[in-house]
Amino acid sequence: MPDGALPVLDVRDLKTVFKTRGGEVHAVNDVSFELRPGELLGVVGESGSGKSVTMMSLLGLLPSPPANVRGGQVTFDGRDLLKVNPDELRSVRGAKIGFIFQDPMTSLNPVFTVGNQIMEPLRKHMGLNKREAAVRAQELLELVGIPDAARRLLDYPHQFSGGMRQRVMIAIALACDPQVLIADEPTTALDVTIQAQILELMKELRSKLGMAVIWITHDLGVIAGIADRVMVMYAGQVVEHAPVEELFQNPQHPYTRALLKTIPTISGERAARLTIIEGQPPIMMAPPNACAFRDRCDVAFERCAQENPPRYDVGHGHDAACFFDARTGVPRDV
Amino acid sequence: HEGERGRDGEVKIIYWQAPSILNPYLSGGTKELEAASLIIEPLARYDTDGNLVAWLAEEVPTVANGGVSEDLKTITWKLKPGLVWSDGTPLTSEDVKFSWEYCTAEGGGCAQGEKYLDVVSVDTPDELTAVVNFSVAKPFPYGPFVGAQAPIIQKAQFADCMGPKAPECTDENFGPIGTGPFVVTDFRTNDVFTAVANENYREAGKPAFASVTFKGGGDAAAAGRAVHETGEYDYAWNLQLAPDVLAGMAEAGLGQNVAAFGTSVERILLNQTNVDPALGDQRGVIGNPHPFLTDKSVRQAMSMAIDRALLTEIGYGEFGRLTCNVLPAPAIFASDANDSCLVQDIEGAKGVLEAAGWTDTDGDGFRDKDGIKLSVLYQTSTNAVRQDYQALIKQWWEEIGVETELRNIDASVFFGSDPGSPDTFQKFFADVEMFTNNFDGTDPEAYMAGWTCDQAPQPSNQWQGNNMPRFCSEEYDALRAEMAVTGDINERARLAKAMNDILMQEYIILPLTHRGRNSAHAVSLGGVALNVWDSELWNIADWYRIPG
Amino acid sequence: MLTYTLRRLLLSIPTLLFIAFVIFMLLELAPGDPMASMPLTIPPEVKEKMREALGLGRPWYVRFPLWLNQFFIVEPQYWFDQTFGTNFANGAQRIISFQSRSPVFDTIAERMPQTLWVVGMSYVVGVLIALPIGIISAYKQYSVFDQAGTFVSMIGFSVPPFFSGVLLIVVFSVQLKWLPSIYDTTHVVTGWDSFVFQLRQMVMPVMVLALQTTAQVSRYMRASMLDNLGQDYVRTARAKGMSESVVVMKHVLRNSMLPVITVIALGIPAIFGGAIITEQIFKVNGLGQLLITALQGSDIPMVMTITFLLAVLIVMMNLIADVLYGILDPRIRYD
Amino acid sequence: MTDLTNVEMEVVEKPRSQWRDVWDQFKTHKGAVAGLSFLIFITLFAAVGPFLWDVDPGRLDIRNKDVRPIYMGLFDSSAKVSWANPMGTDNLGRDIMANIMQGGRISLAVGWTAMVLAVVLGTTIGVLAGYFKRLDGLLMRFTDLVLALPLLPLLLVMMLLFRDPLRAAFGPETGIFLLIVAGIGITSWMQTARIVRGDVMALKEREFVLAARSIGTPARRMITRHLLPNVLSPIMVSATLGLATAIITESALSFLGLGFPSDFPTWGKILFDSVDRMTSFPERVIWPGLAISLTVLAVNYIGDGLRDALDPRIRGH
Amino acid sequence: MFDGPKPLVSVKDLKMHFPIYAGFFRRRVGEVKAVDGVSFDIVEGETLGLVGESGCGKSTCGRAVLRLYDITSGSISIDDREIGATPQSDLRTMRPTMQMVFQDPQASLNPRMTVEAIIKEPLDEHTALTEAEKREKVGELMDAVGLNRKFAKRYPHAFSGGQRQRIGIARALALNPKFIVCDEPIAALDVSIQAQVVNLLEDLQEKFGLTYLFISHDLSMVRHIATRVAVMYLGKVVELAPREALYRDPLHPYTKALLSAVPEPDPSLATAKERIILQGDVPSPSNPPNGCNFCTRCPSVMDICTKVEPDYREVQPGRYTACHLYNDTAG
Ligand SMILES: Nc1ncnc2c1ncn2[C@@H]1O[C@H](COP(=O)(O)OP(=O)(O)OP(=O)(O)O)[C@@H](O)[C@H]1O
Ligand SMILES: Nc1ncnc2c1ncn2[C@@H]1O[C@H](COP(=O)(O)OP(=O)(O)OP(=O)(O)O)[C@@H](O)[C@H]1O
Ligand SMILES: [Mg+2]
Ligand SMILES: [Mg+2]
Repeated sequence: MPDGALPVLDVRDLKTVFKTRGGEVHAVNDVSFELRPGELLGVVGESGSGKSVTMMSLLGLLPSPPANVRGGQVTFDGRDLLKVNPDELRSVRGAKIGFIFQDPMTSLNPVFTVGNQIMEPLRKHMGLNKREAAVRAQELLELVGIPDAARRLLDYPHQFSGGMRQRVMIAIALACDPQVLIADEPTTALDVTIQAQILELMKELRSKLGMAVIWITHDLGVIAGIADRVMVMYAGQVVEHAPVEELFQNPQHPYTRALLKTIPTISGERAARLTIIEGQPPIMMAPPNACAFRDRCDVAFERCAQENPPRYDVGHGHDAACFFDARTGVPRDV
Repeated sequence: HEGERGRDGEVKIIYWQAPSILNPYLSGGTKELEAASLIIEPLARYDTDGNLVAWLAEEVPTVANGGVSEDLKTITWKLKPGLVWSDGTPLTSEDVKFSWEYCTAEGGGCAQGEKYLDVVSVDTPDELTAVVNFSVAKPFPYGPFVGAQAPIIQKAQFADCMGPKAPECTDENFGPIGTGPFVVTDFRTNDVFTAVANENYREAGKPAFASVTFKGGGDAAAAGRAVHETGEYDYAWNLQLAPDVLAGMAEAGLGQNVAAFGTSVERILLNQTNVDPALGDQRGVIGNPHPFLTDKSVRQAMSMAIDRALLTEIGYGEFGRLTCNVLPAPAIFASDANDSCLVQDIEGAKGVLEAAGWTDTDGDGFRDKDGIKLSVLYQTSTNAVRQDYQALIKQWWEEIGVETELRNIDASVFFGSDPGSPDTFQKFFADVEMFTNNFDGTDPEAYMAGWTCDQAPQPSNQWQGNNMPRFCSEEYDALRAEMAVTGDINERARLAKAMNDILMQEYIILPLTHRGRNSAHAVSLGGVALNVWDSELWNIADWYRIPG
Repeated sequence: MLTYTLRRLLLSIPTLLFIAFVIFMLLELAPGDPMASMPLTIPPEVKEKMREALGLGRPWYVRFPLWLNQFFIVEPQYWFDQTFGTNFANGAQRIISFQSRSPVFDTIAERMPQTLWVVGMSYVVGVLIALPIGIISAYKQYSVFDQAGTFVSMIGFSVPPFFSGVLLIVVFSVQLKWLPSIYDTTHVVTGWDSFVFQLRQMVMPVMVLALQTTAQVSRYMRASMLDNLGQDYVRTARAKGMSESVVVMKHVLRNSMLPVITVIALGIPAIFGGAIITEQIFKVNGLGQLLITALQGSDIPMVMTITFLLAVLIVMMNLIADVLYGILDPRIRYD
Repeated sequence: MTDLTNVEMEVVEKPRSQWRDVWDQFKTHKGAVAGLSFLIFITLFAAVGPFLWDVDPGRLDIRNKDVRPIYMGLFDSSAKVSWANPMGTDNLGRDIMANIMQGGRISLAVGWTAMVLAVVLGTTIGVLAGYFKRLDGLLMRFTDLVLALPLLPLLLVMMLLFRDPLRAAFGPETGIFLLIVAGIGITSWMQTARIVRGDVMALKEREFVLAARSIGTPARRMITRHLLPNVLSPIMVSATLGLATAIITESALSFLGLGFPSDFPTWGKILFDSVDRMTSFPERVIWPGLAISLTVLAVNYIGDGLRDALDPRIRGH
Repeated sequence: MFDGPKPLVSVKDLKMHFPIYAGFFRRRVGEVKAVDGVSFDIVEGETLGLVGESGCGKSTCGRAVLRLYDITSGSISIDDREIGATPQSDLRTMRPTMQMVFQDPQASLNPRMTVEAIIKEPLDEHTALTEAEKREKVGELMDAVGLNRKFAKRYPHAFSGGQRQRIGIARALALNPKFIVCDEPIAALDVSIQAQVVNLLEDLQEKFGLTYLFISHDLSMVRHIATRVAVMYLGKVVELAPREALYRDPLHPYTKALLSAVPEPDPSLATAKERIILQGDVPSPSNPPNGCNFCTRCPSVMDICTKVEPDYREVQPGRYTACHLYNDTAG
């Protein structure tokens, strides 16, 4: 792992709120992380924990209103993406940072051909003419493993199966050789056999193209197979962050631990009964001034209700936002 | 206003009802007659005073000048020599004869058939002479070939369009060749037509205008606006608008209103038969008398309650005159025996009803007697002025204790004679109805004949006939019979007046307003002489542009 | 797609025949009389003769097949004869108007230019104004523009043309004398000046009619845009770095137009028949005025033919809307 | 925790009725509230107004004709104004205020009834066509047919066939009212039917309909319970447009001479009758014109507000 | 075939073909063979897992078994009643015995009905209880599925996914069914919630003696809940076996690939595991390949596979599969 290298993307204290009728939803609260060249950062967390919002905030993709990026900085290429003008931001989107969305069924425009949609960023960012763009689009489709690419360029999204559509999305994201690829649950909507195909493809492409990837999912199995480092989010905050083996072997945050326990495995022991995390995720209507997980936590104590825990470094590039030290089994003092 | 033909450029005429055809024999509508009068002409026509003037004929034949035979059975017309059609061919008595043949041909559906009634033959002793033979003595022999309704059409053009083939001759019907001042260049049915000056027109230097645009459609207000306020048009026909509206338009100063009075009378008819729907197919049949309108005092009271002066002022202003006759003109036919109607007398009306025993016994505000309530259904066609009349009259009648329900019916239904429709003015399935009627030309015989008993629309005659009130009076019928055989004009006038007085004094017909025809022309248009006895455009050849 | 279209075409034949029958019976029952516009001075016997000459006496089961024959066989033959100089029609009786005694189709053809110029143009103008209003209203939802758009379009929708038309005339023709109040149907465009005149005489009727179209279409456009602006593919386009104009005008617009095109297509028959009042006010004398004068004159062949043509237009537009939808939306397959 | 709170906890959470929620949501829509206020005002004006302003709208007072509205007195001292006729009088001296009130009664009644008729017809046909595949073709052809029917001859025929029986049964006013309402209603349901049909077809594929089928819900309740509530919002849109169209169609009928008898003022007819004198008496077109436009606008906003308020997803908690 | 207790549900050669209409006169030109000859039994009290890729016909199968569709052919008997050909109207009386829990808890709840109304609907349809009794029963059901009774008047949108699925389950339970088809009841839920629902289903099964047909594409979850598992591919069951046997030793190549594709939430295992990556996509059910349906993607395809359709046979006691690989050994 190129640990010492300068991060390509450095996110500090990102804060995003949504203004809704019922009040402000604090969807992302002081999220910080960095992405190093060539690595794959996995982001896990349950639904609504702010994974997608975090990533979309980086590129200003949230509809505003209601979204409002309140603060923080996102350093990419020496610039703060939150401050650059819209045109500059657009020259980053799609060109230097590629984005793959969760639902391949709806993320492609149904009325344009697949080729057209792949060629769009090529023509805009790389200044290719129609012919060159078409050639490159065909290469891209071949790259993501779609047979008969030249002909399929002329097809419409609905003529593709779900897995193929997701490959098209990947091709679009890769079109301009981005330095960073953000994949927001790219396989959640797919079958396991297709998911396996995509994961395989991703591994291959990464070794070929060498870009840095952020991979959002809530499937720990996927993370285990693909990520270098993992970031666990809960209620708009990063609660734990560690290299992948470290996280699975040595989970620090009670949420991570619970999560690892709830999922049944296909090869391990079959539990008589699944462990569950009681309760519901919190509604993030106020900025956190206490641990968001405390109501569902089995080790919570008074302090958890009074302060929001910072991210404590536990060594090995591992940190966790919990007042309770899992290794020692006692609350931290400081 | 002398000079060469066509010197004044274009004249623009707007009729808010568009002509659908230029053959008056196939459509009796005023708009068609008047449009056609630019193109085709009769042998004689009426002037602005209702006098006959020779047109294509040398002179008007009379008994005095020997043109009409002593037995009143033949009339001999002499054409002006040298007349040519607009295509340059000469006009002959053959064309005159043909016009008669055309209109009376079987299956042609000629709208002017009545003009040629009783004509047995037309002889053409020479090129310029046409002799019309009648089967009966005609005290008034000026039906055929006289007036805008019975012009001369060209035999050469229409020879193949006789009878059932008449409707198929679209080109001919849309562009008849004529002797008139203009020649059609483009005719668009129900929309517009354009015509240019007839190079072969008989009078040198006429018409002054080189072309005419005759536009149709819209409504009277828009037509008035186009002449008075925007100046886009030179002449607007028949502006049936409320007087204050017209006056308002005239303030703009571009146009000027002209009016003339003919025989049109807005009248109310009082039904003498019972039209209760419960009667089924016996509705409106003579023999089922109306429950209360057969009572003369009720009819009289209803007449007395009406303020004709106010109605006329509101509805027609200076374009309406007061009248107490259904036959108001020409002057020699106008009776003065009924002038008491001119003043409204609400109290008097109440008194008449009171005296006849019509009192409000149940306190609902309306009079009744023997369980019969004075409650009338008052129908007319849909038209703004008529609805104002209805509103006013309703108010007065209700004041004297006659309940009034108003109904207005679309003109195409009301004036139609579809035997299947209950809403026609002839069926008269209402107690009271109102409309305007008049008669053509100057002779009232046919008009007055409309109120004889046998003219009552009945199921037996498929509801045809003009005696809508179903009025039956032996005295009246006798007068009518006498008139049919009377030739002397003064005697005829006496008879007509007597018949008029019966209708008035029986209060079968309540005349409301003697309506004038009012049109408007641009102040820059000279030579206009509004004529209600014939086509309004009768003298368009004399029109000219006033420079300035 | 082709077979779908053909199948729908075939199916529309019985529908149209049935519609024709219903219209015919409706007119048969309607109380109008073609003689009603004749002066009262024409005596009843003469009117009766005229009525006979029009063929009015015959029962409906004779006249309906006759009309069908004339409409579907004789008229196309005439049309064919005229174009190719053949003689299939062989003098057969065409559909003749009661009022003008001329072939109904000739009159209709005569009315087409002004109908297309004014009514057609107003629709085009109305739609062209409506689309940007709808787009901007949706893109800037709840902005002042959006609110004002709603307000103005509802007012426009609710003002009857007999009022707005006269108001325009009073202002622009009477007071300002800028524009003619009466449409000249004989005007032919030959050069620049006559073109300008044509424009001037079209402005007011077109505006009055366009107001109604704009009001409705912009509402649909707004709703459709709003639906699509929230879709995932919009986010994808933004993530590709596309500019806002491309995102809105290419990606969103194309999708939003799909349902709106249907609305637009289905609105066409309504506007042809529904321009009656406006045509009357400005004396455009197009199809609407033809229909209303025919109705008032109980010109049954004319009314029958025009309403039936409108019915054909309605059925065809339905079909076209569906087919168009299928063509424009790659997801839809009709086979 | 005490027992008491426990007991309270058990009570079903229902301190507020559903309609309270709807109302609360509705209140947040400013346009809707303004619209509702105006609609209430204009309805009261038309319904209750005649009791307070006790002038017979049909009474002619020729001496007091062409009275200008009262505000004219402010900037034109020579104007003929009178407190007895605050909105002025027409060319026959009828009080305009009384006429607008009476006209409002009729116009609103025509608008609402025709709209309800059209919506009921449209919804019924739309739901039937959308739900029962067998009926679809037939009903949609029928819709095409009605779309193709010309309104004018239809009304003429209806007048011919039904006027006398209706007049006999309901009296002249109600009779013609029913005819016109039926005429407008019968010729304006087609759009609603199409939209509803489309939505029902889409809803039919939704899982909750399948869920209802798995329970054994019969077609009738499937429609009333599951489909209708979910097509409420397009119906609402049609309804608001329908009300406007009905009021306007009625005025167009007056233009064509097929409307109410002349002594029956409606907004459309007052407007139409006043157009000729628009320049000299602008108020005569402004009053009815404003009444129509503002009513249409009000109903439109109410429709927007109701649509939001009736949707539990938007209403939230 | 079965030595154990009598099956509660018995499906024989079930076919559900959706017609495709095309051409000039909307003729039926073909059909989507969504379910094409499926047979299985479910014993009272057991859970049969049904797994397979998206679009292979799992939901259709589940719905067809409950006769939510009018099936093309085959026989279905539930609780000793043959319902394969019964008309819909007569099925009404059978509905209480068989119920369904749907995949998408959001979509399967009418957004305009309150929770109480949703759960009460089956009671309205099939019982003659008074309003108060019904309300009480709804309360009990809400307790049973772990929903707070307080929320009875709320609308579905006000609940989280897991809670919504509980509403769906409560509705299914309302009529005391014997047999419930769970059509991917957890697919739309969050991982942390999935376990709650699965545990609930298990509890209810224990409490009420329910029988489940549990449809899912989550193999790990099926492993947890099912007693026997059927694997579907393109409208057909390719393998059916008791849970342990299937996961330990899958027979059919498709089952093998499927199991190997499941990601392991353990990085050490994940890298060690040998994956079988299938090539290509599932063929269209309207135009399945000749021979074995899986022949287009099968890693161990043989000549015969593209020509002859393999029989669905019991190859080991209690284990059924349809694959030519096992024809020799067994036959
Ligand atoms: N447009 C919006 N308006 C209000 N709140 C929003 C909006 N979009 C997202 N949120 C809130 O932001 C929070 C984070 O959402 P986000 O989509 O990032 O979650 P996620 O972790 O990506 O979940 P999932 O796994 O379901 O995709 C959620 O609580 C959501 O309710
Ligand atoms: N009503 C229908 N009409 C036509 N085809 C249908 C219909 N319902 C389903 N199908 C088709 O039947 C096949 C099987 O669908 P089904 O929904 O049963 O799959 P599934 O295995 O449940 O998939 P998923 O995991 O995505 O729910 C699919 O190809 C689908 O397109
Ligand atoms: Mg997300
Ligand atoms: Mg499914």
